[in-house]
Amino acid sequence: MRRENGGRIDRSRTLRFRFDGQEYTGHPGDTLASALLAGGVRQIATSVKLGRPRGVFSAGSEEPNAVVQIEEPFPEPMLPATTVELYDGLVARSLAGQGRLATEPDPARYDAVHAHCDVLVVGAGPAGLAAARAAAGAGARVILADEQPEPGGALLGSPDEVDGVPGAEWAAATAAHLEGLPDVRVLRRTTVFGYYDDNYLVAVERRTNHLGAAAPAHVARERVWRIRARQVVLATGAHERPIAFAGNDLPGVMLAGAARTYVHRYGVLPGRRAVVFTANDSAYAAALDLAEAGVEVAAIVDVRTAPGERWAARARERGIELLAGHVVTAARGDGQLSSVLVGATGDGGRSIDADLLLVSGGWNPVVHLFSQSGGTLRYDEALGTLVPGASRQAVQPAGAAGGVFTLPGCLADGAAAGARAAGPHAGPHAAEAPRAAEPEATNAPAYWLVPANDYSAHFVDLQRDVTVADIHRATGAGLRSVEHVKRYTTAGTAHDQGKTSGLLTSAVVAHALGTSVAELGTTTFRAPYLPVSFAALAGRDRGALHDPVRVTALHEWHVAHGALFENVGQWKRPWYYPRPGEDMETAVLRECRAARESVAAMDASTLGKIDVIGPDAGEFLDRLYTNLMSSLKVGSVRYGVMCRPDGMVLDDGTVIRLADDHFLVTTTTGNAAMVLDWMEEWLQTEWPSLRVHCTSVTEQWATVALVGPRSREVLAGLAPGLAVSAADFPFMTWREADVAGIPARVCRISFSGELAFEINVTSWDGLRLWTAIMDTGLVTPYGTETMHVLRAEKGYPIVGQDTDGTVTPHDLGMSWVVSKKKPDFIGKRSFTRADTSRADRKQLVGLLPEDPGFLLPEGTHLVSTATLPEPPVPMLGHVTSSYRSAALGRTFALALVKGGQGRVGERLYAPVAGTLVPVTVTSHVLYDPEGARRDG
Amino acid sequence: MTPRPPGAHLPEHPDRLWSAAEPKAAYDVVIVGGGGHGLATAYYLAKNHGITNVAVVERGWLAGGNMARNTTIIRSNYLWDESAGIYEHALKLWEGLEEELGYPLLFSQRGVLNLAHSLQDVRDSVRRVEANRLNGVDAEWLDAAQVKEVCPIVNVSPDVRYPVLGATFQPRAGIAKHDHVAWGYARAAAALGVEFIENCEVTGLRVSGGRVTGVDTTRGAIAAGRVALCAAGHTSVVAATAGIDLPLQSHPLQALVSELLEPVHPTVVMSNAVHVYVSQAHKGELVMGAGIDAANSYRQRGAFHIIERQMAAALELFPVFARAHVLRTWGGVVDVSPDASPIIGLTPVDGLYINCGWGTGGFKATPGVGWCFAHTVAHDDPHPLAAPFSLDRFVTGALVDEHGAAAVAH
Amino acid sequence: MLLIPCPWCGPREEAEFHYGGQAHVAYPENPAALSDEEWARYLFFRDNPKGVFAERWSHSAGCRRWFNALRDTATNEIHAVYRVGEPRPVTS
Amino acid sequence: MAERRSPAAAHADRFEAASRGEGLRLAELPFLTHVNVRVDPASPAAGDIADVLGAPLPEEPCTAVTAASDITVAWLGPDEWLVVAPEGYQPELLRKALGERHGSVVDVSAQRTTLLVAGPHARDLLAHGCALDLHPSVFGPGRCAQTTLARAQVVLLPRQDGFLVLVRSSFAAYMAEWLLDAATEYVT
Repeated sequence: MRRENGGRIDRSRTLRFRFDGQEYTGHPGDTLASALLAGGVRQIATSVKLGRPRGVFSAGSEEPNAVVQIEEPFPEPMLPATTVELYDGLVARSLAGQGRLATEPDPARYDAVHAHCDVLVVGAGPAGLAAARAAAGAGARVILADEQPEPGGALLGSPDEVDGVPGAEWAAATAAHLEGLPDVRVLRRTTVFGYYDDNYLVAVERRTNHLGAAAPAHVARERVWRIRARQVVLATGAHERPIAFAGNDLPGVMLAGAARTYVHRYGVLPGRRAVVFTANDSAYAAALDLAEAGVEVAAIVDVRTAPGERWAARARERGIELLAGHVVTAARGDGQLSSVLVGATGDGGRSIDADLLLVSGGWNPVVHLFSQSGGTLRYDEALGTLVPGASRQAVQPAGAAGGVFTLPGCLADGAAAGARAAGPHAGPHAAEAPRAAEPEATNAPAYWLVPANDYSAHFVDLQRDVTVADIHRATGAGLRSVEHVKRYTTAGTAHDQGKTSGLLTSAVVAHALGTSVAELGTTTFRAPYLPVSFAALAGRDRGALHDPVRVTALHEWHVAHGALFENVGQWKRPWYYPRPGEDMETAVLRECRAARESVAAMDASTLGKIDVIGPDAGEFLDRLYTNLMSSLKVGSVRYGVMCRPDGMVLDDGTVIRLADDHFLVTTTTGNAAMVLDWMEEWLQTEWPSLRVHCTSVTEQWATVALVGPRSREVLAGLAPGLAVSAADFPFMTWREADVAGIPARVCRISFSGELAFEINVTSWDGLRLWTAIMDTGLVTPYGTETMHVLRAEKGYPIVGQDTDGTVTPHDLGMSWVVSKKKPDFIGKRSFTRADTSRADRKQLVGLLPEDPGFLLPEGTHLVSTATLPEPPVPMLGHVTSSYRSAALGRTFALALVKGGQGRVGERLYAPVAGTLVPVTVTSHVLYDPEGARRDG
Repeated sequence: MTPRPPGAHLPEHPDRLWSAAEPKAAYDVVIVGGGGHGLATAYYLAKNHGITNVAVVERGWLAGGNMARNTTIIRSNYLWDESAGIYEHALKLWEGLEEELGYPLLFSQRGVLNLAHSLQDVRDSVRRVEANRLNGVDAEWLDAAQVKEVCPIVNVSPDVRYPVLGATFQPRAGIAKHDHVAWGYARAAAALGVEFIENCEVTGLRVSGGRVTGVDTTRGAIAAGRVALCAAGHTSVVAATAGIDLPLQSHPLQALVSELLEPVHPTVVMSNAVHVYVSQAHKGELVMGAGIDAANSYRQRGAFHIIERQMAAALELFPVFARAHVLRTWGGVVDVSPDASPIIGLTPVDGLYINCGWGTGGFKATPGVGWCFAHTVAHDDPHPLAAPFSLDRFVTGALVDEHGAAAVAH
Repeated sequence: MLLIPCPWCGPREEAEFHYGGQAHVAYPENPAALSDEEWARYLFFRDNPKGVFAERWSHSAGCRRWFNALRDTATNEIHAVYRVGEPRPVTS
Repeated sequence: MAERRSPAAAHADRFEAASRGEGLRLAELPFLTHVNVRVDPASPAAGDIADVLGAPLPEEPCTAVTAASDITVAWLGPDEWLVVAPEGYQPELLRKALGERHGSVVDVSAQRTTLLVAGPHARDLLAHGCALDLHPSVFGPGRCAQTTLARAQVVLLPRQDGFLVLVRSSFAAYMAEWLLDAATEYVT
């Protein structure tokens, strides 16, 4: 039922939409709820448990009833129709409790922004606008966030004036003034939904929802604002409180203030003949406004025997019957309200025909954010509600959020809060408040529940279908905590999170237990204040931007040459380079053969590299590594292992000595950052007297491993100035040379057992070097899989694959890397603990399946018996690495096996897919155990 | 046709649960902490060992700590023999628990998928599956296509940042309704004579001559022959009053829930690599968890960036969740031990027993812990399944390092 | 998201920092001289108070300096930060 | 022989396209010289290095100074600085200034690359992923910060017209993609 005129809607434009298959129209400025009410739709949803019809109950985000499913332009579950701005082409339907997700991916864009301010004002009602104006006037950087499309808050739903102009006009002018200031940001359609430590607040801005299908694709649909505020003013207003009586869930029963909003803001009459049921003065304004707008107000039913004098007089002047000291005992109707039973107390009474019943049990300040901030709440007996108590952060409530319920009061309170928040900036003029008419309100005691014999239709939580009777059942079952009652009945757990029902629930429980709300308390206010979409919170951290993709300087070449990639931490590493028609096995066997028989190259740039510089660098490394590093000669390279203090392997790599006071440490790809942090931690917190500096140079250098018997020949060709013979350039040394005309550091190290060189050039030159190597036409590129095979054939473990945080260097058969000379190093003390020194620890061994063609799955366990006993089966260990070896002409594996080093030659069994595969334990070094090949 | 209202088929709670008790002067056993573990321990003390003069002392409301805050996932597919032993014992008890307690627990064995996103994840997963099988725990390794069959909404496309390479699947795993479980134990224990004292915070342990004699509480002193700690995140604080240090750190762990949605997600999916775990509860809400906050804290609330990260991970795996809404977030305080495994057993103080360090694994272990811890308390001797989790493993080095298998052992 | 006052860089978001657990736990002078129990205490046992806690942080995404903080673990309020080597401040 | 290649070279065209409007300028400034200097600021060595640079090593945290010849010295830590100099600057000069004394001078020119984010929307763009207060009153020329931008660690150097974003080379492609994506609303 649309009024002839009035409201803040644009009647010059008509919007078409569908609801439950029916076509309707509305105007810009409507919500789905106001347009449906204008279209005469009373039932918007069906209740979740009892299947009862439900209508529009409120005019805001506290709506418990009118929750709808959006179907077009894109499905979105469970939105209160009172918060859905109308747009052309909207298709929605009523819900019965469960929403529906789209089956297609959401095409919309979402993003997030960080913002900082001196004063964040939450809510652009009268208090919030006054606060923002005062703070900005004092020179503060201000953010004003409001969930509505236009500022004004309660002013939009009333005819009240501020500074002599209609409130909505004043609000618009004030917002425009604020927006003109350089350091003020006014955020519309923005709900602050979380208040975290250190005045960190998060808000969601709905930027294009209201445009429907016309929303531009490149604009983020929703934006999360991450706001760090020096001071916060919470001008979040108040929610009107329902009263529990029989049938209070019928469509047509509505909060009084909401009805007033529909009339003023949307130009909609929510009914034709109304009864007003109130426990305070505020509903009188609603009654008078509705009457003024043409609604027949049959009666005001006021639970108080002595309503406010002036309001009562005005109602009588208007010809509205006033039933003081009365209550509504029941709302009746078939599918929607048709009559109201009114009595002096309890059940029964006189029936009044009505299609609209306005209810006001008083007002609850919106204290959610204040509570989230860590502030305490105090039950105010006079107001019958919770109000903010002591704050724990730099926050203050203003206006109705702080229990101030008059317009002049809110304006003054807001202005004062804004000025206080601006702090030292505040000038003398800042606190001057906007002016409005004096209030005419009296305090009213809380009124929650109309007494009755049967409470089975007194709804407390409309959305969860929880009645007073349900609560009585919970207390009857022995429950005494409101949290238990909540869980027993599910009250307060619905989409609205109990915004209108929470305190009512506490009141009913308190009543049932003969205690007070103050005594009993309420459930916790948890973030988010309003439901927030997953997509908004995920923002742009999706797909390729979900986590950084780290690539080397050679990456483009690998892509262009058909490499398949393996994720190693954040890095993309070439896994193998299949030629046309090759599967992985074939490609890897070919790459391995090239490395063993000819020459192959791998991009090893991802290895972590750390410059360790200073006179005490050697001593420092001696403490970190299990072996001795200080004895390393300049020009030489040494392999090392680091352990955690508990003795377990942390990382491994090579250390090269560039100068007396200068080492270059390499780490595994995945541990580069961790090892640098590890070094800094020890240096800074334990050994500050050591004169050492560590600098990451991981990406300063591109590294190419050139591997194979012909690698010397290739290097000699590229580096004519470098003496490459085994005598001139021995194993575990390094040289500086120009390679392919590029200044390079070349190390003779090998992770394959073959003759090999590691060539380092600046990452700018990496692609040049690699291209030059490939241009020789001799060199086969290989990836991580081949690298794994080659090193496994040699028994070299990979930290993280052959170790899992429970493995010592001794377990890996690397006692040789553990110094016996050094008095201490990180981890040493742990080796002698009872469990760490056991002889039957799991140790790294090689395994040869008796069928040389059988590839053991990695992760397979080992048992000692040829048949499986009943579970639990004693397990001896597991396969950590398993490959087909071109060099060995068979499959092989590495495994961690209990007492493995003493089991060489033993036959064990690997349960694989229901059969027991016999394997022989061998040394973990299977290829060239004499090390004959490393000199080429 | 009106669709069947969600949740309408769900059973109601019984009309009678338990009565709040006033503390008596003395009990044979005082259990500190009225969460799931405390309640289950009380029940099995009474049921299995005939010890009924028992008080469960709870600082807030019964089962209002981590029991009320977890994501209700139940599984037993742990890597190490010791873990598999106690979690599988728990799972077997879960399978008969509704009948045992006479309470509808909404225990739903819908299976759990633990996703693998890297080649090392795959190795670790196969290792765990094979170990599970040999330990008598049901487990399968599924490739990406099979993952899609079990849970069609998982995005197994290779285009995502960390593609799904496969998953372990434990069909017998599932979820249960946490409040129902707690109340089921409470009701059954109450029927056997156990008393529940709520709003009663233990402020100190009374020790005399190396033996525990009772507890001091905000409602007065209570004498006790034995005291069993089941205080989860607050264990360190309580134990410290008896001079006992524990290798525990308490951290906030967050979870969240969406609005009610039509069924889309038939199982439980967990991913350590992209850090999210999610199931769809009986009424239709998505229940999700993520990582723990790095810093110690007793605030039952975590940092928001962890939630944002969790949502990004969720949408990587489940693009259809984009327009679902986060309805409510909350946090619990989990006590984490150095090897991410629990600590159960005797203490240097006679008659004082600890059960802590469950980290993120506490809910699923509830029946198993209750069973084994009750045995430990009753016999003053660790139950064999609890024995590997003794405090002295930190001295010998015989850790049960579930970190090795999963950075977060949910 | 805490706002942690790095003693060098000033207040920064928690996500820029790496948590280092309890402060003032020195690496033993001579680990070899410790019993297994004593060594286990160093390895694994850390205070876990509900209240003020002296703990270590590293501004890992900033200046990479380690420092100490006194934070109340019940409220997350940081009472003081101080550099490595400085004594624990006295707070009321 | 192929040319040397800067880490964001592949994004040059898209940076240029994004810079065509009024709102933003994105570009890689390739091959700048970056030198990491570690030295006790109170030591004579620090003074000698400052002499070579023509500017003092700034001791106030999170500040940067600009010396002649377009050299910026940014504070990274209490004993750590990053010298950003034009292409071809010789880190050896600084190493010589340090001499045998305790400290370190490490050429890290290829460790990071330098991205220019300038124009009226530069601050808006970075605010999508940087939690620092980038308001000119707080973070203007003369300041510097090591922080995170999106999910990468960066060194930020504000300029009159925008910012220099120094990002690790392996993250350069990610950073470029992130910036271009963040720029969506500012370039169309």
